[in-house]
Amino acid sequence: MQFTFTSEQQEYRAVLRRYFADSSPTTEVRRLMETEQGWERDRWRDLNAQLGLCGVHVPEPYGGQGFGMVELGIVVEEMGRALVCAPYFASAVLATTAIMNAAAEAQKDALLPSLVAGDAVATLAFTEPNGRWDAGGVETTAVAVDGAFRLDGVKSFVLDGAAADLIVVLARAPGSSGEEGLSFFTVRGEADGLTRRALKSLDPTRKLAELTFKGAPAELLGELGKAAEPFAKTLRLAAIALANEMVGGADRLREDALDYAMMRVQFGRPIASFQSMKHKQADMLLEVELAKSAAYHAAQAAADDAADLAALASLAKAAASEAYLQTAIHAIQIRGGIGFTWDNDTHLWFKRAKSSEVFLGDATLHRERMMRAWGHR
Amino acid sequence: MQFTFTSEQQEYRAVLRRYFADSSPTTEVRRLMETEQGWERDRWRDLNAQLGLCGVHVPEPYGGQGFGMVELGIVVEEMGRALVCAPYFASAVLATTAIMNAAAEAQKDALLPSLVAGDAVATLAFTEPNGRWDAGGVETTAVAVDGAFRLDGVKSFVLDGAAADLIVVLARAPGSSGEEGLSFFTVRGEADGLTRRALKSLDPTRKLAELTFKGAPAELLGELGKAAEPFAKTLRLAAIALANEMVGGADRLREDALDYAMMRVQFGRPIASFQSMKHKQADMLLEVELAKSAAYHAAQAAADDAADLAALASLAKAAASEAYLQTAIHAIQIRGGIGFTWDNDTHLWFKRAKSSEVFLGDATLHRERMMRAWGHR
Amino acid sequence: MSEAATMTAPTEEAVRAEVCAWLDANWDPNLGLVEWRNRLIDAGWGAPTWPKAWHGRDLPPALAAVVDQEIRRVGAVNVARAGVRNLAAQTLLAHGTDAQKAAFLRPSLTGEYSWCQLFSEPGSGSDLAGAMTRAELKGNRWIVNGQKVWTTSAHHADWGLLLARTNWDAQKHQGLSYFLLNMHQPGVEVRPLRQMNGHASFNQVFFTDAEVLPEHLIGELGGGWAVATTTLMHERRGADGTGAAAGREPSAPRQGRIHDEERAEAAVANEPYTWYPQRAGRVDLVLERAKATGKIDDPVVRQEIAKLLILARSAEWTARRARAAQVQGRPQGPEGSLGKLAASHVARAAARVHTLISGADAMLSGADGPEDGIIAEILISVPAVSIAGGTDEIQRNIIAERVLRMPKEPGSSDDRPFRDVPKNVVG
Amino acid sequence: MSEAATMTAPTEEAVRAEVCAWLDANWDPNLGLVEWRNRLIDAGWGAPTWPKAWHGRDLPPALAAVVDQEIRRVGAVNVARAGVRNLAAQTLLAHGTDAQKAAFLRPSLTGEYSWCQLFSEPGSGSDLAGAMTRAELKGNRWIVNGQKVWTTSAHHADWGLLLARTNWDAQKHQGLSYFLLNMHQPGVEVRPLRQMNGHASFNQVFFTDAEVLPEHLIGELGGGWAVATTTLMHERRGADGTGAAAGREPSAPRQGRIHDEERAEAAVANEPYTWYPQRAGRVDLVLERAKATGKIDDPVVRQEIAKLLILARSAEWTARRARAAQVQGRPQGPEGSLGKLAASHVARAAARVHTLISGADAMLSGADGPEDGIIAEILISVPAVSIAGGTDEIQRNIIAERVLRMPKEPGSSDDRPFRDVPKNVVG
Repeated sequence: MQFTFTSEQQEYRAVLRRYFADSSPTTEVRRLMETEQGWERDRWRDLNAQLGLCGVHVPEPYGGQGFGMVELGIVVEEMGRALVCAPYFASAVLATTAIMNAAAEAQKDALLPSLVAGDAVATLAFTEPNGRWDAGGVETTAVAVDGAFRLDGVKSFVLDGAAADLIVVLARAPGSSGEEGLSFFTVRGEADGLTRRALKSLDPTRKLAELTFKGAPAELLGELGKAAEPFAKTLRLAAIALANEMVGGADRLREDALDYAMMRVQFGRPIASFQSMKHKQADMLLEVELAKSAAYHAAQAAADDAADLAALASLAKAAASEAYLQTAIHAIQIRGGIGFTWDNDTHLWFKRAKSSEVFLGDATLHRERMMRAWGHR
Repeated sequence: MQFTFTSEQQEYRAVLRRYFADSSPTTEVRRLMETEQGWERDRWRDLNAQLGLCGVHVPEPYGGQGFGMVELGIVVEEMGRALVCAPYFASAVLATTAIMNAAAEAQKDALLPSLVAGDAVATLAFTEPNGRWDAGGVETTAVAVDGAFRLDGVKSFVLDGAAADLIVVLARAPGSSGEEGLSFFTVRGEADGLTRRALKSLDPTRKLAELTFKGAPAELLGELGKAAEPFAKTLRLAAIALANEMVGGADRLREDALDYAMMRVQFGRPIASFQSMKHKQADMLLEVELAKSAAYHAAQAAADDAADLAALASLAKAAASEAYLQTAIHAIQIRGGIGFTWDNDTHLWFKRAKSSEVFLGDATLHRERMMRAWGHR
Repeated sequence: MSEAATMTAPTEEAVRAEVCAWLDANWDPNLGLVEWRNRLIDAGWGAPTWPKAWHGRDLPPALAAVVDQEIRRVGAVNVARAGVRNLAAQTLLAHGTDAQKAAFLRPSLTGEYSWCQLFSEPGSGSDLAGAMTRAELKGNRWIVNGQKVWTTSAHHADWGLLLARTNWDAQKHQGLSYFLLNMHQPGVEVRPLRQMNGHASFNQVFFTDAEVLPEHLIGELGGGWAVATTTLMHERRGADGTGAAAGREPSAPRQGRIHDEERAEAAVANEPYTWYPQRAGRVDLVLERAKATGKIDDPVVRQEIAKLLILARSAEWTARRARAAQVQGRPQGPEGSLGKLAASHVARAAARVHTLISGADAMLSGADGPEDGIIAEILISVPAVSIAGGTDEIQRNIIAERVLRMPKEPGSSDDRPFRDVPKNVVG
Repeated sequence: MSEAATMTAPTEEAVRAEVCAWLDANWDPNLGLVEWRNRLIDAGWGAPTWPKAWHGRDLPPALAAVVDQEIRRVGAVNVARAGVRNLAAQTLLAHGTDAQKAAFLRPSLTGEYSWCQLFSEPGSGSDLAGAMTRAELKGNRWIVNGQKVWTTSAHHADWGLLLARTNWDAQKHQGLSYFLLNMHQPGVEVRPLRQMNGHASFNQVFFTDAEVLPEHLIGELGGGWAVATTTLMHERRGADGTGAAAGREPSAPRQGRIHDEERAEAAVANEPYTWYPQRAGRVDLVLERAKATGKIDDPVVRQEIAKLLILARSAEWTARRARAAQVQGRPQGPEGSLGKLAASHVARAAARVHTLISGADAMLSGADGPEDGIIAEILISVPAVSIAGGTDEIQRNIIAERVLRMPKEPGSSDDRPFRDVPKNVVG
């Protein structure tokens, strides 16, 4: 197991950090988060074209760069740090990973190149209004009507679900339950029988939608009834990616809060010279560094295809959920009243921390998953 | 519901505090805790005679003072504060309360006066090696053999069980389970068929014993098979008393740690002038005062025979368990290396906090009990 | 109330009888609000703890509570005595001249004058004494320039309690003076301050050559900090829940012109506070939410709920211990200063528990969110509890220094002239 | 290791080949311990990172690790390089004269000299520079009087690293000097210091006219603090687990006279540390205990265990990130200074979880207690983790000031002559 980044990886991170700092200042984040879609297609296509972000973890044959989870982790960490408004997590992380895990060769050839190029934006619809983050919660059904599949059911909390061109949907055979009878399907965003409703999100930088399928035409993705395993694998990698995105945001919050404390004067001295502030900053550093270690370790474990990846993925997500929110709470507190105002940028990350805390499952859920994955019962 | 102590109650507390400060300095605590019994019969009889402690909550007809749980709470709080080494909790709180709740009139007349006078020392044996703090954990059985009862089973964690003259035992009819078939019995400390073994306790100021009954002769206390309700009531009052004892110890630890911080110099200034120390002391004050409020409120609720007493008793014990241990941890930390030495007195309270944390059930158990008692399910 | 008063305090029965008799004779729901309040004030029942000379009866808090109780019982309206209005009155009673008391106390109690507090500034959050708003005497007017922030109700206040710097060569605390500033003048601009939860319950107030009359200086010139500490002491009592909050309790909907007038007054006064219950964490919603979502059956969630309830109840009982001691007239124990810090813990714990209970729904707000958006508002409002009215850190300093008598940090006494003290640059 | 060295560092393969060849030719388990170690020292394999001039080979840590690896692989004994012995050697390498290096380095590596650290005093716990033990030059001897505390292994140490005050008129940090003190002399009395868990792994050391030779002054007279900081820096590295701890790893039981000698040496050296695993919380016992008691099925306990495992694993990975960066020769990131603080959190969490798992049994100790008393020893030993070797508070100061570059508190630079600085009365 490797515990440092290679110099190439560090160079890649440095390039991304500079790029996102220039292209995604908070003025831009604020402008985009006020739009209904939350991002702009042209800007996104250009940005992706210049950095090849969507293909970082996709093999070359499909137009990708053929790197692995460590590099993907670097991309999402830097995006989380700059709060980049883009459909990256939905399309490149969730949908692309699901396709790579589940699809037949021909389908990969057909679908991946346009996603990698950023010409098409996809998402993954699996959770339903019951809010469960596992296969067991899936009630949407798929029925074959003279050779073509039709979907019925409701998906919710679908990331960028209102804007995506292509939706990868997890559905089940009528009468099946649990891990049985699950299949992936693809549905066009504009398909008949599909109604999309944007949900009002606490975190304006992360757009969610509710998708209602009423006999919506769908194409089978991969093998019929065999989606459970690729879905589980997709969720693991998504949790690892999210954990890395989250520690990026947490580290940015921590650094900005430190800069503020160094600059802000109270009682005739910088507040950074108050012992309680120094101890708080030390505690924040510890919590964020521990969460970073867990996130980096999980990404490396994914690259190495470690046997206990499921446990390490849940460990990383649980650690990131606690650390990001706690750091955000401190970051506001350190600024006092200013930190609670709309014009101060801190709340942008606070709200991202809050939605990330529960997205893909909260810390309690992932701690229990970790224990089970390690066989502790 | 009364939220302050009357001036009489405050005066009573002041008298006890002075008395225990004189009669139970830590030199005396250290001397007694090294003895096998942990207290001395003559000293105890005298102390009780002068203050009438054992009868504070016992009605006058039985030689008591006829006060209630609030006054009992004051006594145990002050004892916890001074770490008085005496069989008070076992005899006056556990056994006496059980007798008052369960015994027939004639039995009260026979048993209470000598306990109130301190001539006899009793205890309550209910928990068994399975460590459960409820009726369901009782496996010891009582069988009537030509008119006389005989007990078989093992009781553990029995407070002052090795020294008590009289043991009130909770046992059940063979074949019964749960709340059914439970009865109280009294067994002489020197009875045949009873083997008493002192247990090595983490807290040397609280002596525990394991009692093995092999056909030990016992007298029925109260009604046969009807002990469940008086036992539950006894446990509630015991939990409230323990919570009050605990906040007494916690408050003493807090005050001593504050005195130390005011006196101790580091880096050319009293450590009390360091902001992190000031904040820690403020947090300690908050936690202890909250726990005191819960303990006082529960004692008052017992005096008022409040409908949700079971919930309030568990609330107070849960709050005290967390606050006492946390305060003890801080109290050692504040003193640095000195606080970890044997010659420093802090560890005496730390160990009492640790044993009190789990005695009669830990915070997790009592939080769940509180929720059930309030009907939240 | 004065020492003498406590000694000669009448019995509870006597007070109750007297106020009841008076109410029988005088209470009439068809009176105008101001008209009725003037009657209460003339009789001294509106502010019973105040001195007899100034609309009061020198009654101890315990007996004043009896008076308020009876006024509520008969369904009568009370005087306007809540919030900043109370702070202004208490400050005037302690430091005002007779002329100032005569001019401002009665119209405050009648509700004709409403108030705002002009202490905090962008450059000095916790460090109130670091105020940089300047007041300069030009001719027979004080000319005020600068900026204040976190000003509740500034947009409809008639008068402001202003802390301004009148001497830049004195040490920080010595250079301040305390004024009453007329908010209705061209030199005063009030702008709402939007917060991260979308509400704008505070304002920024900008002074550009705003004017203050010389007779509206409270206390000594350069003695403003002493006056301000009186205001702050009463504000903290309010925050601790140990202050007299009688005026604040909402009266049940009743008929009569006077009640309509009172409701209109309350609507304006309470408008900035609609989200305050969410800021406090809405512990009251936790159990019903847990039952509605079925999370009440989850042992892990049950533990977290229990921890929250234990914290909230213990905090409530601690506040009641403090009030009970105060009502008994006994010296308040340490429990009195802990309320605000405890409230921060309760609110944060409540936000955690609400998140645990709501799960994925915690990501949604507005009409899509649980409880029609209330849960989301809790989650993004709670961070304000540990900041507003003195941060947790400041509260801990206060507890350590005033309750535990711990020494100040070295270097905390800064005797440089204020103009030489490092300051924040505010844009 | 010197800059020059890193640039001309040989390849891993070359080093591995060379040390293997040398071991083939020289390793013999029937040699005497000192005899063998002298061979290692002569060849420079015992302390590969040390300069060539002083028993080393100027190798970077990464390559030194390879050497230690090979020595372990062939089952050979290594030099004595652990604990205070290493601190003494590193301090001498940095500040010693050639004569001092010649006199002390080799016998330390052979194990003939064992060491203890005489820094802490009862009156100055966290404030090491506040040492009040005095050294006065009388004739051609330094005469030492005073008291030290928390001295591990003082009862069998040959030499002590002594920080003593030689000038009371200088500012605190300027009045200290650093000496090597011979522990085998009448003026030195060592008393064991019993702790709350019953162990006595530390000592108090009393000096009554103890003597030090002039040539055993390390560094400048009055320059003791600079020397001490070198010692402390290496001690902290050890605590962070980022230091070279090769010497400490216990070698598997092997045959041969030399191994018996080494085991005897280790037995003495490790005796004070038997409870240290309990002090750290024994995370390794948590799962088996939870399974043995059945608590593993309790969802609430499972959450607490999971929190502990996440904390412990994350801390472990953080330390490995730091080591990896160090081995790569890259500047160590912030993760390096966090180990000790993280260890405190892990230990406290472990004690909580062990209590939760043991329930009523947590009240019992010794033979009656769970795991034959180990659990009880955990519960009463954990409080030492956040104190020994620098309290959590000191660690936070260090992280804030050295890693985050936050300013010192005002008034922390105290330029009074030490005799005028307030001190604790000890006696």
